[in-house]
Amino acid sequence: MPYIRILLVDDHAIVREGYRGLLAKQTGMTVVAEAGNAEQAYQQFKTCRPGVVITDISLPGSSGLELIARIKQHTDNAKILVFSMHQNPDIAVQALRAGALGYVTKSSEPEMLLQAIRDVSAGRHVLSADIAQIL
Amino acid sequence: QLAASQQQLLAERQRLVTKLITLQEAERRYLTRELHDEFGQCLAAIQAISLSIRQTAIQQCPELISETEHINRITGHMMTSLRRLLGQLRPAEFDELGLAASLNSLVAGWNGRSRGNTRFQLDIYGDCTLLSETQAINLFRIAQACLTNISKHAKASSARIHLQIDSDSITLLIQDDGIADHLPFADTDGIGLLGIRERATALHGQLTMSIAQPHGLIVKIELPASDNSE
Amino acid sequence: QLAASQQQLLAERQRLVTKLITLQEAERRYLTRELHDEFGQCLAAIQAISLSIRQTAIQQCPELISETEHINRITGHMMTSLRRLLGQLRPAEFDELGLAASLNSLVAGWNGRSRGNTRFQLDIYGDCTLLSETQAINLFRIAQACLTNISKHAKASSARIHLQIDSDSITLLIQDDGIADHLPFADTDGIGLLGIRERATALHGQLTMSIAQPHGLIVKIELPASDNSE
Ligand SMILES: Nc1ncnc2c1ncn2[C@@H]1O[C@H](COP(=O)(O)OP(=O)(O)OP(=O)(O)O)[C@@H](O)[C@H]1O
Ligand SMILES: Nc1ncnc2c1ncn2[C@@H]1O[C@H](COP(=O)(O)OP(=O)(O)OP(=O)(O)O)[C@@H](O)[C@H]1O
Ligand SMILES: [K+]
Ligand SMILES: [Mg+2]
Ligand SMILES: [Mg+2]
Ligand SMILES: [Mg+2]
Repeated sequence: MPYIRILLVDDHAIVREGYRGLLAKQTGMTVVAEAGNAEQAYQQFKTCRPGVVITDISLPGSSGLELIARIKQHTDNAKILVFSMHQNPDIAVQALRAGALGYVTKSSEPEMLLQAIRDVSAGRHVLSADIAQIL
Repeated sequence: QLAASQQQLLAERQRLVTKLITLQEAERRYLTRELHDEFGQCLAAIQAISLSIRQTAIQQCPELISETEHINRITGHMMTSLRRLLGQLRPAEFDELGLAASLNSLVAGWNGRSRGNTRFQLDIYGDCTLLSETQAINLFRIAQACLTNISKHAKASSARIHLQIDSDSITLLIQDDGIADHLPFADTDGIGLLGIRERATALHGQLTMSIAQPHGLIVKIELPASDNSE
Repeated sequence: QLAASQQQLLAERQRLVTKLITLQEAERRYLTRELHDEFGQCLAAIQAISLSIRQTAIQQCPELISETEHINRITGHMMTSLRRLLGQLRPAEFDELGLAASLNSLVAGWNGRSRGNTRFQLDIYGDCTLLSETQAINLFRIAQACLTNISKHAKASSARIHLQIDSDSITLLIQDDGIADHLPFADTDGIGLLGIRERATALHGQLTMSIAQPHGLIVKIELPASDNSE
């Protein structure tokens, strides 16, 4: 099975560190790069060409929504999964409109994120249960 | 002379009211940020590590599985409390999505809780992103107080929230078809309407209340587009 | 007639100020409770489980040790944020220990941060537990504002906080030997003193300010012992 190469974007080092360990343990996944803001993330995306970008919405400076649009503009078939505290459906809709394939809230069980990474990597849309329910 | 010193007292009290409102919004904003950005993130991280431990435990040390599940139950519970607190303080996405989306969720929330059977309808004309942060949060609080009043007092079957942002002025109009049939209302010890007036004044705006045909309350707030409040 | 409608506006604004202060204290109290009782307890529980996992891991699965340490770092970090938030909202021990203990920590805090080199001294006569919850929190906020003012404006070498609870009246007196040498103070846009006066009024009490010999400010609040505020 091919490795899913992941770029992890979150301004919270604590979150990145927590998920880095979990992702590293998964067979078939590897975190190839991390970024703490949108600009760094965009640069990392261009150099590393990850298979899946996991991004937060609230980032210092330019937001995750803008990052999604920018990445999609650069690589139309980029696979992006949003991982955010925001439970508001309007945010999820904006993220999907900007080109994200998936939206998972940080209140979801972490298993949900793992499954979502596989789905998005395979080109499938995915929403966490709390968001799907409201939409 | 009495009038003059009264005038001064009046001005001081108004300044105090404006500051109290401003400080409270600042406190809520700060708390929301801390809870949303700090606590929420940390809980997510703990959940991830706990799952990671569980995965290893399943392979190598099954007796630890139940303890990792226990951690998960606790973090889940904290996440629920956190969301509840955030909802009470300030729309979490206010800073990200702004006034329009927050009014949308407010109205959706009241239409969802259809207990009172009032249907709320929201129309926004113009670009909410032109508003200052102070204008935006105060207009939101005013709408919040009016919707609460409608569901609490009006027995209305429908209500309309109309926000219009023009180049020189901003108008928020909230109208219901409920039982209100004359003004002023009898004195209560409520502070919803007083707060609305003071927020309008703080934004250098005007509050007008009137009775709809055949009955119901119309609350209208008009502000200058430029925000000269501190 | 102008005076009459002004009179009414004045009364309304005062009611609003009192309510705003009361509601804010209630909101803070609620948040403090939630954060302290809910979050604090949950974090403690997570720490305990994580320690238990570590103990098993040391014996049976050493590769998990670092992950339990990671959970501990995060809960430790959350505990610190939580304490900071609680400290900003309301003295943590206010409900448990009451006014006397909270004033003690307040004064100890300022004496610790001896940056300004003012020595604060606290004397309490009588039984603080006779005060109502509203009297207690408002007297605390008044003292807090006065001490902040002294450290910010007075350049005093010493200050005294004197609280006396008699059977029919309560007196809080705060005196410094700083630079204040005449009253009224020039207008500022601060709200500390306005807030103090409004809190005193809300408690049906009196605020008197005067100049000490040879200089310094004396703030005196006198309340009736029975609390007739809502
Ligand atoms: N939309 C409405 N329809 C009918 N009556 C209303 C409406 N809005 C306000 N009122 C009347 O005006 C009074 C004052 O409203 P206000 O919001 O100031 O206080 P409250 O709602 O009673 O209390 P609080 O807002 O402080 O919780 C209400 O008690 C009610 O009698
Ligand atoms: N103990 C004091 N000694 C000397 N001057 C004082 C003292 N307390 C207050 N003042 C003067 O009175 C003014 C008003 O105080 P007040 O607490 O109302 O506002 P502030 O401290 O300037 O601002 P805020 O309290 O809103 O942060 C101060 O700016 C200061 O000039
Ligand atoms: K791996
Ligand atoms: Mg973030
Ligand atoms: Mg009301
Ligand atoms: Mg002050």
